[in-house]
Formats: sequence, C-alpha cells, structure tokens
Amino acid sequence: ITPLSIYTGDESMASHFALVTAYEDIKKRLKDSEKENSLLKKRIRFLEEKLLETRLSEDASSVG
Amino acid sequence: ITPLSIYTGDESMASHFALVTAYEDIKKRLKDSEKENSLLKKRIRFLEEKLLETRLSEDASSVG
Amino acid sequence: MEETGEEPPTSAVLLDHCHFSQIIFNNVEKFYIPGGDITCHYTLTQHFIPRRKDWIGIFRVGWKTTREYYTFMWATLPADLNSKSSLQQQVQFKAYYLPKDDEYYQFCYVDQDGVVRGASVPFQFRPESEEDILVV
Amino acid sequence: MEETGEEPPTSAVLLDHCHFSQIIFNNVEKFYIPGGDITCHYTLTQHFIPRRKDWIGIFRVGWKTTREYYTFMWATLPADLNSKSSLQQQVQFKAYYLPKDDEYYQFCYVDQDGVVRGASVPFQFRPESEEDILVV
Repeated sequence: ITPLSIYTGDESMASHFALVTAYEDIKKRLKDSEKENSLLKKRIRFLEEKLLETRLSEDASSVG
Repeated sequence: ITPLSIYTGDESMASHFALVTAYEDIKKRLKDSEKENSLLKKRIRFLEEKLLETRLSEDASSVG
Repeated sequence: MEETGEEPPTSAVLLDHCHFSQIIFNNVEKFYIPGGDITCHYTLTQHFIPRRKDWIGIFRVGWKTTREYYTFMWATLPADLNSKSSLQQQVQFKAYYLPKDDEYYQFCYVDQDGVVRGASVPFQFRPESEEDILVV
Repeated sequence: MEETGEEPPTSAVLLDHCHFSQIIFNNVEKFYIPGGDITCHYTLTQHFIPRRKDWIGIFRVGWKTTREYYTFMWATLPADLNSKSSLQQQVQFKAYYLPKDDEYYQFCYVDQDGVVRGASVPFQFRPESEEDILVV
C-alpha cells in the first residue's frame, strides 16, 4: 500500500510553502547561532585578558 | 518604465528554484556557524581551565 | 484547485495560506537521536476533517512532489471529532524507517486527495554535540 | 514552457535546471554595507543571448512572482557576444534604491519574456559585526 499523492499545479505551491517554512526556521537558527557566536567571542576576549592580567600579577609577585 | 514580468506556470518553479538556491546557502552558513560555535566553546573551556590553574598556582606560591 | 498557468500572479499569492496551515506540527525537535523512534505531534485546526487515507510523510527539505516522501504513516483518525482532545494527535515513526543522514527533513500532512495540509519546521537526525551544552 | 498542471511530477523535476542557471552570479558578498552602492557581477553561460529588455532585480528571498522585485536595473548588453570578455558583466545598484532592513535578498536575472534565468545566493545589508573578525 502506498499513500495517494496526485500531482496538481497546487503541488508546486505546496512544496514552495513547505520550503518557506523550513527556510524561515533555518534563517532564525542562523541568526541565533551568529548571535551566540558573538557572545562567545566576547567571552573569549574577556578570558584572555583575565589570563594575561593574572600572569602579569603572578610575575610581578614572584619578582617582588 | 517597469521591466516585464509575465506570469507563467513556469514562474512558480522559478521562485522555487531561487528559494532552493538561497536555502542551500543559508543551510551551509548555519552549519559553518554551528561548527565555529563548537570550536569557540572548546576554546572557552581551555581558557577557563588555564585561568583556574594559574590562580591555583598563584595561591600556592603566595602561601608557600 | 488546479492552476492552469493562465491566471494572474495575484491569485497564486492569495491562495497561499488557506489550506497549507490546517495541520500544525507541535514540539518538533531540532535534533532526533539517530537509531531511536520518533513521535510526531500535530494539531488539527478547527474546521479540518481528517479522512481515512490522509498520511504524514517525512520529506527532505526542498522536495518538489509529494511522491518524494522518505517514509510515511497513515494519519490517526480521531475517535470523536467534537471532543477537544481529538484535535491533538500523534503518530510514531519507527527508527528502522528513518533517514540515516544528517540532512534537514520535515513532516508534511497530505490528505487523501494528495493535497498538502501542513508542513513542519525542519529537523535532523544527529546527536546534539556535547559542546553545545555549555551556556554563555 | 507552460505547466498545465496535467503533467506527471517527473516533468517538473526534469525541467528544472535547464534555464534557471543560464546566468551565474559571481562574488556575491554575504554582507553589503548599508548606505553604499553595490555592484552585481554575473556571467552569461555559453548559449545564452541577452536581449535589450532583460533585467536584474533584487528580490527578498521567498518571493513568489517576479513582480515582487525590490528594485531593478536593465541588464548590460555586451558589445560583442563572440568575445570571451563579454560573458562577464556587471551592473551597479545605487545605495538610494537598496533595501534598508537586514532581511536576506538575492539577485535574479529575468529575461524580456519574464523568464527567470538565474538566481544568486542571498545577502544582507548590514555591517559584519566586529566580533566576527576574531579568528579561532
């Protein structure tokens, strides 16, 4: 048994509609992912600075 | 003057084709963005561990 | 419902949402774990009457004709259409019949006349990578 | 080229790439800086003969009919179609006529009969955020 799937001109609209639904969601995910990316990069910059500071102060204390 | 844009049944295929082109590219960008995300998260984990280590050793040296 | 190709573009645009959104898919995950069964939840909108040969297919995003379904299940026939709870339905797809790649797929509800009545957001069959659990 | 709606789905699938890819858009950026002009580069494939009223439109991704162009420019008519260099063309869109939001748009080449001959990957009008310059 296979399900019925008749071809009508309507079908190309249906496939377009389905693709738009998918596209809109993927677009939103890309936006979210890009935003998360920016946040992660800020966090990395922050951590790198902290690490540098800590090391500098460590050096300073070992000299002093 | 406006350009000619006649409607033919063909047009819905054209719009579908154009959307597929766009969708494929956005999908690829999402994949790249997700991959970059994973790398950034690894980098953050690495930096956080480094920072913790450095601080621990700093504490140790100040005690010792 | 047949487009002859002779009509002005406006009709194509207006026709749009009327019947494509009669079925709403709910709780669609972004990722389904490969090798597991999946449950497809959906809601019948108010005036939609399901029929015996309606079906739900899993389609690869970008499909052109409903014949391209990867796998399908017959839709559930609610016991009593007048009860509120009948509007919430679900069907289960067995792991064996599911795609094995990590492409994007979507559910589509196709009625027994072959007309698409709803399409879901896309999902993939892959584990969410463990790095993604880290919260910023 | 008209679909009557009576043909089997296979024909729709096969017809696909024949004329939609006769124009290839090159060097399309992901982001164009808002407020600047943009240049659209494209290549005519071997057997494509441009005509006087062909045009290139900027369309919001998801467009349904070619009437929905946001803005357009007439395509360039190459001086000599037999010369190799004529296959590479460009048109410039002035900043004033470009979209002001950060949605995704794409170029489409439409010939003087209204047939779409090529579509580009999507782009946005927004600055690439400075965080993104950081390299992992």
